[in-house]
Parts: sequence; C-alpha cells; structure tokens
Amino acid sequence: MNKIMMKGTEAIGEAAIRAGCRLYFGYPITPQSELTEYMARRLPQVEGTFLQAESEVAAVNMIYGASSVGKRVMTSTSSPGFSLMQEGVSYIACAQLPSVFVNVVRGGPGLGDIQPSQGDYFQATKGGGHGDYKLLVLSPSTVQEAADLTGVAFELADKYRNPVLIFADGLLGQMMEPVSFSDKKVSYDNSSWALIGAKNRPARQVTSFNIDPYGLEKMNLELQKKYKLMEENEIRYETTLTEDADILIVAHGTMGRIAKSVVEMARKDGLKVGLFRPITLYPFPYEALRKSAADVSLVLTVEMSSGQMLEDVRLAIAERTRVEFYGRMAGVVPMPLEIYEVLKQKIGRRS
Amino acid sequence: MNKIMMKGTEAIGEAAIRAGCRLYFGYPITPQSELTEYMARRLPQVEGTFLQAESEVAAVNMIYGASSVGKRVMTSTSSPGFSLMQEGVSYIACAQLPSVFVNVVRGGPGLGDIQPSQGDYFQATKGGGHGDYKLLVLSPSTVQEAADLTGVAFELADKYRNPVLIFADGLLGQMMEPVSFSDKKVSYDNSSWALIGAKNRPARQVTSFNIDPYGLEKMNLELQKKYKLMEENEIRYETTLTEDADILIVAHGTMGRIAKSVVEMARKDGLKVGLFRPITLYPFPYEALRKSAADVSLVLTVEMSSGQMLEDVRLAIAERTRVEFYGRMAGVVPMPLEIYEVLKQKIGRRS
Amino acid sequence: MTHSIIISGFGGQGVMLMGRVLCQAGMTEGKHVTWLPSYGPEMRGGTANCTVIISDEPVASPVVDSPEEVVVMNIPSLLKFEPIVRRNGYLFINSSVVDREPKRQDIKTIKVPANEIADQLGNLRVANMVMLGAFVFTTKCVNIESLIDAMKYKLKGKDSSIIELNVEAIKQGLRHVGG
Amino acid sequence: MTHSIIISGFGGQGVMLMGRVLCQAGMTEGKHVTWLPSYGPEMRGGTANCTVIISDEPVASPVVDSPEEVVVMNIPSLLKFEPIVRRNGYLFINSSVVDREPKRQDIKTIKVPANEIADQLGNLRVANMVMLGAFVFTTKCVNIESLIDAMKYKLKGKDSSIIELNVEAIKQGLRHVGG
Amino acid sequence: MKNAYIEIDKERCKACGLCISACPQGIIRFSSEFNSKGYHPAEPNDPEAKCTGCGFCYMMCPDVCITVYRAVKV
Amino acid sequence: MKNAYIEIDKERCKACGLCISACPQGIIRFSSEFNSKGYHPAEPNDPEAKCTGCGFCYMMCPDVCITVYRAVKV
Amino acid sequence: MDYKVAYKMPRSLSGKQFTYCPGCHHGIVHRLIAETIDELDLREKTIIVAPVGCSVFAYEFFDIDGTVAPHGRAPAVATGMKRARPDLTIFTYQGDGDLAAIGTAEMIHAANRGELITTIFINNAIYGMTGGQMAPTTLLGMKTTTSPYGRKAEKEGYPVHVCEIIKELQGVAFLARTKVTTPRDVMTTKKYIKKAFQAQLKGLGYSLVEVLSTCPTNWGLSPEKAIKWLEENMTKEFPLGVYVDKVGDAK
Amino acid sequence: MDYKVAYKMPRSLSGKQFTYCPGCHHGIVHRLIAETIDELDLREKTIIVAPVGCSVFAYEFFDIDGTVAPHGRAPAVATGMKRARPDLTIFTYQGDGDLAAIGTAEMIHAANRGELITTIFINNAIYGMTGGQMAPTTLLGMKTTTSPYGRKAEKEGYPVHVCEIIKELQGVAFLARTKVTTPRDVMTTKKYIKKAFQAQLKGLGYSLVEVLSTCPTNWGLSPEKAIKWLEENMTKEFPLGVYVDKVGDAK
Ligand SMILES: Cc1ncc(C[n+]2csc(CCOP(=O)(O)OP(=O)(O)O)c2C)c(N)n1
Ligand SMILES: Cc1ncc(C[n+]2csc(CCOP(=O)(O)OP(=O)(O)O)c2C)c(N)n1
Ligand code: SF4
Ligand code: SF4
Ligand code: SF4
Ligand code: SF4
Ligand code: SF4
Ligand code: SF4
Ligand SMILES: [Mg+2]
Ligand SMILES: [Mg+2]
Repeated sequence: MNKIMMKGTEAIGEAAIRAGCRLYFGYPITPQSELTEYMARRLPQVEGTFLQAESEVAAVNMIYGASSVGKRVMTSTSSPGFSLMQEGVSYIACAQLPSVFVNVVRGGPGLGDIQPSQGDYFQATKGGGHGDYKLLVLSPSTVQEAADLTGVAFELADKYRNPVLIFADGLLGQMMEPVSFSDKKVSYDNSSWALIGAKNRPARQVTSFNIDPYGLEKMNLELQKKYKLMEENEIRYETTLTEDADILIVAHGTMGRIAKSVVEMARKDGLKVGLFRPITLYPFPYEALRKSAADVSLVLTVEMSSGQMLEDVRLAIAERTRVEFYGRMAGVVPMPLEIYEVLKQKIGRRS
Repeated sequence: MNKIMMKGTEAIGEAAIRAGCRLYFGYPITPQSELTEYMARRLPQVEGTFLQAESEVAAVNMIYGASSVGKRVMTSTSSPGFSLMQEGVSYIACAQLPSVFVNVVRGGPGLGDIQPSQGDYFQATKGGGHGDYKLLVLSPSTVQEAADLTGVAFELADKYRNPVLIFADGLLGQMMEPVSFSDKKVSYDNSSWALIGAKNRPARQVTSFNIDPYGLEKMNLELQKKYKLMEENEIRYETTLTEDADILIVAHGTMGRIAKSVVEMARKDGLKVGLFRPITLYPFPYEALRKSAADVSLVLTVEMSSGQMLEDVRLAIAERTRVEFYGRMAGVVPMPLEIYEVLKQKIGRRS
Repeated sequence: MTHSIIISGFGGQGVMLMGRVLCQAGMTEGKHVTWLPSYGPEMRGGTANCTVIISDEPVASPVVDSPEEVVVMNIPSLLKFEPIVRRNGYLFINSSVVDREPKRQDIKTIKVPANEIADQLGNLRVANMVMLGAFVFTTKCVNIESLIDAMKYKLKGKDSSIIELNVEAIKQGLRHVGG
Repeated sequence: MTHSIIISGFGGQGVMLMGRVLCQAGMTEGKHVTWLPSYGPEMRGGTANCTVIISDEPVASPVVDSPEEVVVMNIPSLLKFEPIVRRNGYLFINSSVVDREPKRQDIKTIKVPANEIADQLGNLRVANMVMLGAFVFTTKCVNIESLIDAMKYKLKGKDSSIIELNVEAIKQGLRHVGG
Repeated sequence: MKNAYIEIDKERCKACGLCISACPQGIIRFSSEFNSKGYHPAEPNDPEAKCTGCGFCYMMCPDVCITVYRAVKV
Repeated sequence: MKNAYIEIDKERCKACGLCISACPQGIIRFSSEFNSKGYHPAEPNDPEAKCTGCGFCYMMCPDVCITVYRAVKV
Repeated sequence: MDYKVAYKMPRSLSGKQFTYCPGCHHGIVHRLIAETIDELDLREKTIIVAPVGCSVFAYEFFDIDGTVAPHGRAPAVATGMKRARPDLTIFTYQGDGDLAAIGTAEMIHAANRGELITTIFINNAIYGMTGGQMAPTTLLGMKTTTSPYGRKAEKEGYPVHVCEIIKELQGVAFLARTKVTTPRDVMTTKKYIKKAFQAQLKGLGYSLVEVLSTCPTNWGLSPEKAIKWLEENMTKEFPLGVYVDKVGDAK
Repeated sequence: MDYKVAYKMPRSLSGKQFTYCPGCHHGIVHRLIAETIDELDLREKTIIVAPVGCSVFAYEFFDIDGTVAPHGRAPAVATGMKRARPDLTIFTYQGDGDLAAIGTAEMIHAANRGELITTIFINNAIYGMTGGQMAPTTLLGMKTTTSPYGRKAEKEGYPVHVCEIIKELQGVAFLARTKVTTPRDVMTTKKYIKKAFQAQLKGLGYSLVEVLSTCPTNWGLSPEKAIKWLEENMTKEFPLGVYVDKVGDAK
C-alpha cells in the first residue's frame, strides 16, 4: 500500500470516499475547512455530490435527508457548528439514520479560538441534544487511525443505523502524516428501510415522532437495546505498558499520543507508567479501564479541557484509586515534559 | 400573602416579572407555550417588552443582546428548542451574560412527543453546547418552588454573571397549585460591565472571543473559578427522612415529589426509606448526597429518562453503595406504586 | 385526610374546569391542592382527564396510580379508569352518556344522569356542574358553599344568569344523590 | 533515532513547505514522520512555524517541548524558540534576516545567509531551500538525495527551470556548511 | 333514473358542512344520527335525483368522505 | 508656500498603494524603507507643493494612515 | 344504468383519518396533492417531507414513503434526499410558522439553488398546532395568543409575503398563491400543484404553491365563517395569482 | 501660514491597527462608519455588533462599546439590545457569509419587523476569514475553495441579491447598494451610511447599506487589480443604487 502525506482532515475525506460516501453537506469553519474543501474537490471526480449548505443547521438536515433515502453521507464541522447541529443530531439518532459526523474540536466556549481542544467531550458522549440518545464516538490519535476509523464509522453507522461521530481535535486535523488507504471494494444496502418509493410494498415512514408516550417509550427502549449492544460489541481502546504499571495515564485522541511520549520519558527514568487510550469515547471502555487500573496507585487523566472524560474515568474505577487530573484549555496543548512534571509532582505529593 | 391557583409555567412568568424581568424573547413550543403566552399578555401591562422571535436560534441571540446591555431577560422553550439554542448558550456562558432560561422538558429524542420528561439532564448539566462551561441548573418540584426559584434564578444570574436554567418538566409546567408571590421590591445594577455607551470611560467589550489561546485559557480559568464558587456556595437539595434511612431514593423535580409518596408508602409498611432531592442539578450536591447515603444499603435513582442523573449519583457515592436505577421515558411518568414495587423487588433481590 | 381524584371525559365536557373549580374550593378552605391535566394522544377532540388532589397535608405526588374517587363522563373514560379506582373508592358515572355497567364490586358506584338533568335546566353545558354537585356532596372533599364560591370565582365576568344556572346545576346534582 | 525539529519564520518565507519537504523525504526513506503547522494569533501575515518529527520508531507526540533542531528565519522566531532548543541541539539562523546573536552557549548555532545566497541565485524565494540544504547536510536527518527528490515531488508540475533553481539552492546551502 | 349520486363515509365525516354549502343542488344535509366521533355526519338527501355529479361536494370536503358516481352513457 | 500637505503613519501603512493611485497630483510614492511589519510604506513626495488637500488619498486608505492638512485662509 | 366513480379518495392517500379539525383546509390540499401524484403516476417514487405543525402527521396520510423534518427544515431535508436520489420526486408540506419563521433561511436557499423539489405552503396566518400563536403571516390587528392586543406593525412587523420575497430568485421555476374556498379555487389550486410537480419533473427548478387556508379552531370561527373571513381579509393582504411560471401551458 | 487638519482618523475609531490584509475595503468602510458616528455625535451611545468573519475584531477597532455575535446572528443580538435599550444606537457589521448564508432568517425578520437598527453589509463575494470559500454572493463561474470548478447555477444556485430580496419588506426604511472603489464612491457610501443611521434615529425602520468590497487575498489579486475586477464583474451582477429611502434629503 502506497503511503502519502496527508492532513488528518484530508485523510478523513479520502477514507470516506473509499468507504463509499458520495455525498457531503457542510459549512466552512476553521479548523476543519480543509475537509470541506477536500470534498468539494474530490467528490465531483468520483461522481459524488458536494454541496455547501447555507448553515450547519441546514447541513445536518441535508444529512438527515440523504441518509433517509439510504445513502452514505457525511458532514464535518467544528465546535460552534456542532452545537448548531444538536437538534438535528437528536432527530437523526431517534429516526435511526446512519450518518457520519466529524467534529474537529476547537477552543471554546463561545466563539473561543481556532486552536485544538477536547472541550466538547461531554457534548459528544452524553448527548448535546435533547433526549436519551447516544452517538458512537471515535477518537483517533494519528492520521492513519483517523483514516481507518472513518471506514469503521461508515460500517458502524449502517450496522446500528446510528449516527457516528469522529471526534478529532485541531492537532489531528492540521497534522500531516503518511497514510495509506485500503482498496477494498465496499458495498452497502439500506434498501430494507430507506425511503426509496413505495413500490410493491407498503409505504414507509422514517420518523422521530410518536405522539403516544407508550409508543415513544417503546422506540426509546429499542434505542437503549441498541446502545447496550454497542456497549457489548464496539468498545475500542489501546494500552501501552499497562501490565506492570504503577501509574496509569488516561488520555484520548492526540492527547493520547502526547501522553505516550510521557510514558517513554517516565520509563527511561525508571517510573512504571502506563497509558490507557480510549478509542471509543462512547461506548466508553469502563471495564477495560477498571482492569488496567486495578493495581495502580495513581491514575492521571490528561485532557485539553477542564476535565470531562475525567468523569467517565471516575465512573470506571469508582475512586478505588486516586484519580488526578491535568488539563489545558482553549487551544493550549499540554506538552510531554509539562505533563511529566505534573506527574512527578503528583507522585511526590503522594509520598 | 394571597394564594392563587396557577400553572407552573405561568407562575414562573409571574415570578420573573416580580423579579424585575421586563424582557422576554421566545418561540412557541408545547408544553411551555403557556409561559410564552403569559408573558405576551402580562409584559405590556408592566411596560415590559415581549417579542416572539422567528426561531429559538434568534431568541437565544436576542437574550444575548438584551443581557449585554444590562437588563434582566428570560426565555423559555422545550427540548428541541433548547437544542437549537446550544450555540448561543455557549456564547452567553463564555461572555458571562446573566440570563434566565426555562426548559420545560418533553419526551425525546427528536420530535418525540409532548409529554413530561427529564431526558435533557445531561444536556442541562454537562453542557449541551461546545466548550467548558456550566449553567446553574435549578429543578423545582412544586409550582410554589418554581416561582421561588425563578426569583433565585435572576439573583444568581446577576451574582455570577452566568446563565441560569430552570429545568422543569411537562408535569410541573401544566400542573396548577396555589402559589403566592413576594412583593419585595427588586433592583439591580449591571452598569459596571454592560454595554451602555462609552461615556466618560473607555469603550467596553462583551465577548466570547480570544484568538490567543493563552488569553482564552485565562478566560476559561476565570470561568472555572466562578464554577468553583458556585459549587461551594449554591448547592441546594431537600432530604426527607434520611436520618434513619436504610434505603435512599434520589429523584429531582416533580419526580422528587412523586418519590415522596413512595417514601410515605414505604414508611407505612415499616420500610426505612428516605428521599434525597437535588434542587441544584448543577452544582450537584455530591457531598450532601454522599453523607445521606453513608449508611444506607441501597440507593434507587428514579428519573423520567434512561438514567442520566444516575451518573452523578454514582459519582457522588462512588459505588460504595449499590446504586440501582428505575426510569420511564418519552413522557411516561413513573407512578408512586410502580416505583414502590420496583423498590421492593430490588430489596428482595438483595437478600 | 387526602382525596385523590381523577375526572375524565371528552374534550368538550368541561372536565378540566370541574377539576379547577374543585381545587379552587379546596384552596379557599386552606387545603393543599394540585390539579394536573392530561390530554390523550389524539391531537384534537380526544379524551382528556385531570388529576386533583385535595389534602390536609402538603401534596407529595400529583399523580396517582390508584385514585380514591373517579368521575367518568364518557365510555372511554370508564374503560380506562374503572380498573384503577382504589378498593372501596368511588366511581361517579355520567349515566346519560355511559350506557354500560361497571364490573367491579369492590367500589362504590354512583350514577348521575348529568346530561339529562342539565337538559332539564335548559343547557347541556352545565352537566359538569351537576356532576360536581353530586360528587362533592358524596365525597365531602370540600364544602358545597366553597364549591359554589369557587365556581363563581371561575366564571367571574360572565352573565349573572349563567352563574345562577350553574348554581342551580350544582344543587340539582347534590339533590340527585340525596342532598 | 528521532529528530524533532521546529522551523519558524514569517508567513511568506516558505517555512511550512520546508517542513513538508523534509517529511516527504523522511517518508520515502521509510521513516516515521509527522508535520504539524502552527499559526500565530495574528490573523494574517504573522509568524508561523511547523514541528517536524522524523524517527525510526512510530511517532508518539507530534508536539515537543524541547526540539533538537530549530530553524529560525526571522527575529521573532529566534526570540521564541532559542530558549527551548534542547541542550547540545542545533539552532539554524537565517542570518540575512536575523541580525542578532543567540545567547545560549550550550547549543550549536549555525548561521546561513539564506536570503543573500538565494539573491545570488536570482530568486529570493528559494532562501528556504538554501536553508534546507544546510540543515539536512548538518543534521543528517534525511539524505540529500531524498531531499531533492522530495522537493521535486512537491514542485511537481512547475517549470523545470524552477526545479533546477531549487536544486541549486539546496546545493548552495549544503555547500555553505561545508558540503 | 338518476344521472349521478354521492356516497358519504359517515365515520370519516366531521360535520364541517362545507359540502352542504358547496352543493349547487342543495341536496346534502346533516344526519340526525351521531357517528362514533360524536358528529352528526353529512348525508345525501336527493329524492328528486337532482345530483349532477358536479363533484363540488367532493372538492370541498376536507376529510375526503365523499365518492361521486355518474351514470355511464352507453 | 504649500496650500496643503499630508502625513502618513508609516507604521500603520500596509503598502496597498490605493492612496498612490487615488492622488490626482501623483505625489505619493512607496518609501524605500521598511516599516516594522516589513512593508515599504507610502510616503508623500511633493517637492513642488502640488497637494491640493483634496483628501482622496485619505478617502481611499483602508488603514486610516493619512492625515491631510490645509492652509487656513486668513 | 351503470354508474362509474367520478370522484373518490385518491390512491395516494393512505385512507387513515385526518387528525385535522372540522373544516380545516389542510385536508383539501392533501387530497389535491394525492390526486396530482396519481395523475402524474408518481406514487411509487415520491417522498413527502412533513413539517412540524398540524400537518406533522401528513406523512401518515399519504400512501407514499415519507418522513417528518425538524421544525422549519423540510427544504434542507428534501435537498439532501434529492441530491442523493435525483430520480425520486420530493415534496415538502409546510405551514407558515414552519416555512416563514423558523425555516426562512432553508426555504430561501433551496429556492435560490433552484433545488428540484416542490413545496406546498399552507398559509393560515397562525400557528395552528401549538394553539394559536402569531405567525409571520398573521394580519395586522389580528389577535392571537402571543399578540393578545392585536398585531402591531411597529412591534411585530408586517405580514410576511413569501411569494413576493422569493419571486426574483432565479432558481424558482413555478410560484403561485391560491386558496381553496370554492370549488373553482380548488380546481385552480390543483392546476398549480400539478405545475409545481411538473417544474420538478422537467428539471426547471424550485416550485412553491402557497395556499391561503382556514384554521377555524384558532380563529375561533365556524368553518363557513372562517372561509368568509379568509376571503375578506387574507386575499386583500396576500394577492392571489401566478408569480413565476417557467413550466408553460403545453401538456 | 497656518494649517488645519482637513482629514484625520475619526474620534470613534480606537486607533488599534486593523488586522485586514493590505488594500482590503473593510478598513475604508470602518472609517466611514466612525466618521458618521462622530458627525451625528453618537459615540457615547452607539453599540457595535460585530460578526464572525474577517471583521470579527471590528468591535475592538471602534472606540465605542461593542460585542461580537455568533455567526449570522448579529441582527438578533442587535434586536435584543434595541428592545432593551431603545435609547441606544445599534448597528451590525456583517459579511456576505454571515448575513446572506447562515444569518438569512435573522436579517430578513429584523428587516421585516422594521427593527430600529442599522446594518452595514460587506459583500465581497467570498468567505474571507475562513480562507476563500464560496459565499451566497459568489459570482457564477467564480472559483473558490469550495467551488473549485467554478460556481454553477444548476448546482449552487445564483448569487443572492440581498437588496432585491428585502426591498419590498415594509419594515425597511433605508436600503442601498454601493462600493468604495473611488473617492467619489467613498463619498456616496458615506452619505448612505449616514442616512441609514438617520433612519434609525428618526424611528423610521430598519436600514441596510450593502457595500461591494474587495478581498484581494482570497481573490488572488493585488489591491488595484481587485478593484478593477470588482468594477468589471460585481457591479454588473449587483446593481448599485438606493432601493428604499424613507429618510428623504432634508438635513
Ligand atoms: C424547534 C421547534 N420549535 C418549536 C416547535 C413547536 N411547534 C410545533 S408546530 C409549530 C408551529 C406550527 O405552525 P404552522 O407552521 O403555521 O403550522 P400549522 O399548525 O398552522 O399548520 C411550532 C412552533 C417545535 N416542534 N420545534
Ligand atoms: C456557527 C459557525 N459556523 C461557521 C463559522 C466559521 N466562519 C467564520 S467566518 C465565516 C464566514 C466569513 O465570511 P463573510 O461573512 O463573508 O465575512 P468576510 O470574512 O468575507 O468578511 C465562517 C463560515 C463560525 N465561526 N461559526
Ligand atoms: S356531486 Fe354536485 S350536485 Fe351532486 S351532491 Fe355533490 S355537489 Fe351536489
Ligand atoms: S365536507 Fe366532508 S367532513 Fe364536511 S360535512 Fe361534508 S362530508 Fe362531512
Ligand atoms: S490630499 Fe489630494 S492632492 Fe494631496 S496627497 Fe492626498 S490625494 Fe494627493
Ligand atoms: S492607502 Fe494607506 S495603507 Fe495603502 S499604501 Fe497608502 S497609506 Fe499605505
Ligand atoms: S388547529 Fe387549525 S390548522 Fe390545525 S387542524 Fe385545527 S383548524 Fe386545522
Ligand atoms: S481575507 Fe479578504 S476580506 Fe479578509 S481581511 Fe483579507 S482581504 Fe479583507
Ligand atoms: Mg399556520
Ligand atoms: Mg465575505
């Protein structure tokens, strides 16, 4: 497989096309506009359709439309844009429409800045929109992984008829790394539920509406069953030197690979530090983390936020172990040495 | 104080007016339109301004505007409408604009139904919009409490320069109970920061924008400091017969008072059941709940959702105690006996 | 002492008002009251009901699994609510509209031909007040005087003839059950 | 073996391209590489830099607190990055633009009058390639051949005269540092 | 011998009366019976076989209750 | 004796040249010096005192670098 | 003598009873759409995008595939569908709150793009479903639950004229305003609806038919009186007629 | 001989250096607004609502109180301000992406309500800040990063004409399209901006001035060539002139 240097945003775009996505609707916003622009350039070359929506609100509803007629479709945005999509996302989740979203998170809240951040973790994993729904949330840490997980995202979306969110940050979006793509032919078939004309069968409805609360509760229970299945089958994470670790760092996305450098530093100093990197943020790898953390004396969660995944980490290990947090906000990226210093300090304080 | 029978929605409206709110911007949506309509009728009578916005997106930004010039202002909506407001809410939180929001939650996700629900708990407490921000979230359980907390909401909003969310459900919104209002004269003064013309002082900016990540991180740290203060000073909750309880029910809002009936039933049966009702959902009363749960053998969280506050309950008591959950969704309201049956069953299973 | 009441019927039968008048009456007597409406899944003109609690104590749950007193003004309401009336509770049936018998024997059933009585009074729309008169006289959840005052309060601004008609309806109702 | 490199300068000086050419070269040699751009808070025309990692191992962190090799093409970059060069690391200075001396003694400083050399070649815009030639020859992070190939790959489609000019610039650069 | 006649689906009818005022022949009226929704549905009342089959009633009926039949000319 | 003259804030100037083409007298040019942003700023070049004080340069300058002075007629 | 059905429920309706109030014009327009679909033989390839409004259930009333969009976003949903499956015929059915308030941007941009979709727009000058609040098309002076003292131009602005706003957008291929208060109107409206679908089928651009409609319930009038009120008030504010017609009259 | 300042930086600018690219017309328009504020003596009671776009920093460039609205929502923010404090003068400053794409509904409804606010609308046919994507006002055939093969009417629709869309809304009191490519244009534009503010001060309704502007950077042209391109292409698509004027010409 030939490797080419690509930005994370562009790799996601190319991978989507390889996954059979021929439709993109989106609205420009830094730091993800490269993905929008990539699709504008590439999709016409493969007889696909690129359309710049008039807003993120329009974009998410175009996704709803394209998905409801059975096609693989995707959009991408950055934080404020994803906030605008929340109503639509809730509709899509309830109507069980497969679709892929990319949020290249930037510093917030509000207009914030355009630097990398992970401050939309809660929004992504707990449901930024209304009601009891879940997105499948994937957090890649390298450009290659971003490409690979994009393929996975389309598969999972169809498998569960659920929206999938690729949660990236500005670092990953802008970073270039060598990447290769699989040439596997993809095919998919959503004709069993999609709105493609009531020909030789009863008319079909795709809906998030049920005026009868018992009917709606049934719809919700179906969703919950599906989420249960996801929790059983779709958990992904990566561990580095956790077997003998006395101290565990938990970090996701690019923060995860920055933390890997910390592990390397610490190991050189003879400190038994390991790394747990959740790849699926929802479903969160509670069980696996609990195991990895079973014998450590300290868990340090590092995020580019004020501490959001931290709550899931706490839930996972139920405070049997001390859980500390370190984070930077607003696009300030915690650096390896910086984190290592914090780590040493926390250990110091312990003794 | 004279009591009158009023719907929860209307009581909130009247209380807002008594709290000095003379501006309302909103968009109709069931089951909160009575509040919009109440304001349309009442505000002109007190020389206030009611304006029906063209959408919830417009409404939240009108709130931004009115608040930024220093006036007390409010909007109300129900679930899908609040999802549409998320971008604006994130801006308002970051720009530190005091303002009061009411979400009369209905069954979701998507269009859902128009029956009572608590399924927007995560959205309310963890931040449905992007970035690290928090709303102050108040969950009243009676019409009187709704009125009282509305007054509190305006005070807190100004005190912390933070948006405050009144989290109600359709039950509370539609229910009528006797309510009385305080006649206390209110006054407030936001001239120290509001945009009222650069007269005899340097020009001022209200903003959620800082292109420099270190500058934005500083803004974030200020927010975090404020949240810390809220966590220290603004926690509210109510306990019922928790002192000698062996089993603790945790429920908020109208679910809390329904649970109170369960406690009454159980006590009649000689079961030592107590109730913990968080009133502030953010800041969540972790410490107080931990204490109330210290000596119980079972905690049952009851929600009109698939289990959202449940995570905060777990975080509070760190699973030292068994935490069980019961919930109904989509507008189906868990009834006292129903809950009691579940409770007995859970106790049964334990032994 | 706590009365938990469900009043149910077609949209146009004034069941919501019945509940609100009851609450108003309870409140003026210094009792704790709640009124909770519920509309069926039909968009327009379907069956509606309200739950009323009148109590000497602050009201905990405004919803009840098993009300003590139920008023059904039409057949769907009978089908829905008969099964959940509390043992030894009351079931009030508008027998002008509900032409079938309840099945339960462990509850007290009271039939009021409310429409016919109202018709005799010259206005079908006061059937709800007829029923309310019968209900209050039987259950004693509030005083008849408070009930009449509450009704007047709710109809404030209406023609005095209309108010008189409603008073008469209440009186006919309680007369029907022996008052 | 891991090289961690920061290349920094004005927006127009082609520092981003320098990093990308380096990565391309590393990749063709089978190395693991990352390129990470960073733009200053200024909206337009401010200082920009990129971080490049070239390694025999998969790259963990794409950001570095303390790079081994730093190239500064203007004064603000010198001020910003001199302090963080790793002990015994390299600091490459475009001395045509940076008319001041670094302060640190524990690092190796290499001055390249890149603009002047480029000017002699007839095109100021190839100053970046001059610097790259000097950089690669000194640090050996990739082979010169790979570098030239990578540059050609990046300039694919451009006039052959332009490509020749860039090759010449690289050569002059490495010649300046003794290559 | 009637040239045309109509049928009204009583159960669908909501007694809005629009067909009644639309009929140029004035041959529709409200029934005295109730349907299960509680309405007095519209019913054809055409003893003199005045119906022309013009379809106005059909056109104005918001609940699509009406079917119009016309005699087939052979 | 000049009737009018202009001053240009060199540090604000971004060398867009709009003032130069706007000046009917052709008396603005780019300086050979750099300003701290790295631009060759515009500078007045009016040895023959041709400036009329018309303000066109001011009007077209997107960076508000120019001040125009006119002689006061006494 | 034999009889033949001259008018009956069109094939493209599901037969499910409408949930509209007695006399509400939504039902008439539904039937006209269904007839059009039948006549153009589109039933097996047409998708309805219902709005949030009283017609939220519309997707159940037609015997065709359908969905319900978030409030106001039907044109965006329809755009997504049409771009993904240009072979399908897509129409949105929207109320005045849905289309002219919250959905303003989506409608205008779909129109401007000449999106090959058709919109049937029910202008009843009120928010029907939510209980009678002011709509963008509410007339001046009209009392609603959110303009309880009557709509005032200085405060709430003027009734929004959708056809007038979009008539100059070049993407629009057919645009007309009509009503269904008489059998004659009904026939005219049917003609417009057909043309609107033809604009789509012929690839000419976006089409929209605005139907002035009654809401007896929230206007507080009987169905008959509501029709009269519409005739006397709404047609004055909203001139009827064809605003854009690129379809032409040939069959 | 004594000299007097004939032209200098207006009082209502903060003096902070603009962050715009060389030759960008944003700066000229800023200055004209500041001059107008000075001349009408409004500095101490005027609030600017900046947009998201290259002019996101505008609220720092004026020496008046100000804020930055979410992308597209400036008219709603300004509405909130004006309703809360009718004594203040409020203006929004918006780009074509901000106003004519994401903010379409907010702008149209503010205009329709006759909201007493003023909008200065910079139409540069592109998304400047985000790096040159297609705007609603991008010309047909024009290549941008999101219309890399040139904008096509069939696919992306037609350039949106804001003045033409809102000119029939009765709430609009002053509406004009202009440019600032010559000193004469600059003077005309200044006159329009002044009238727009006067429309607000006199309580006549909503006012909007659309300024055709260059974006040398994303058009890939020098400042001079950009002006030429604007003259030759944009003025053809977007006719200049006054569309609505209820202010009149008396002082
Ligand atoms: C985001 C959102 N906001 C508000 C609502 C509530 N809502 C439902 S229908 C409706 C308006 C209906 O009016 P219209 O579009 O005129 O349709 P009609 O009922 O009159 O046919 C509103 C505001 C909603 N469902 N979603
Ligand atoms: C909700 C949201 N979507 C998208 C963006 C990204 N964004 C910033 S400015 C802009 C467009 C700017 O174009 P325009 O309004 O024409 O202003 P210009 O820069 O051309 O002056 C966009 C899309 C954003 N900040 N917020
Ligand atoms: S078809 Fe014509 S004549 Fe016959 S009943 Fe209907 S409206 Fe009357
Ligand atoms: S028009 Fe239809 S619904 Fe109305 S009365 Fe006639 S048949 Fe019944
Ligand atoms: S004021 Fe007029 S004449 Fe003088 S420099 Fe400026 S443009 Fe030229
Ligand atoms: S117009 Fe202004 S910025 Fe441009 S060159 Fe002249 S002085 Fe400099
Ligand atoms: S409320 Fe109005 S629009 Fe809705 S169904 Fe009833 S009459 Fe029709
Ligand atoms: S990008 Fe364009 S609009 Fe933005 S500052 Fe530069 S020239 Fe002006
Ligand atoms: Mg309507
Ligand atoms: Mg622009």
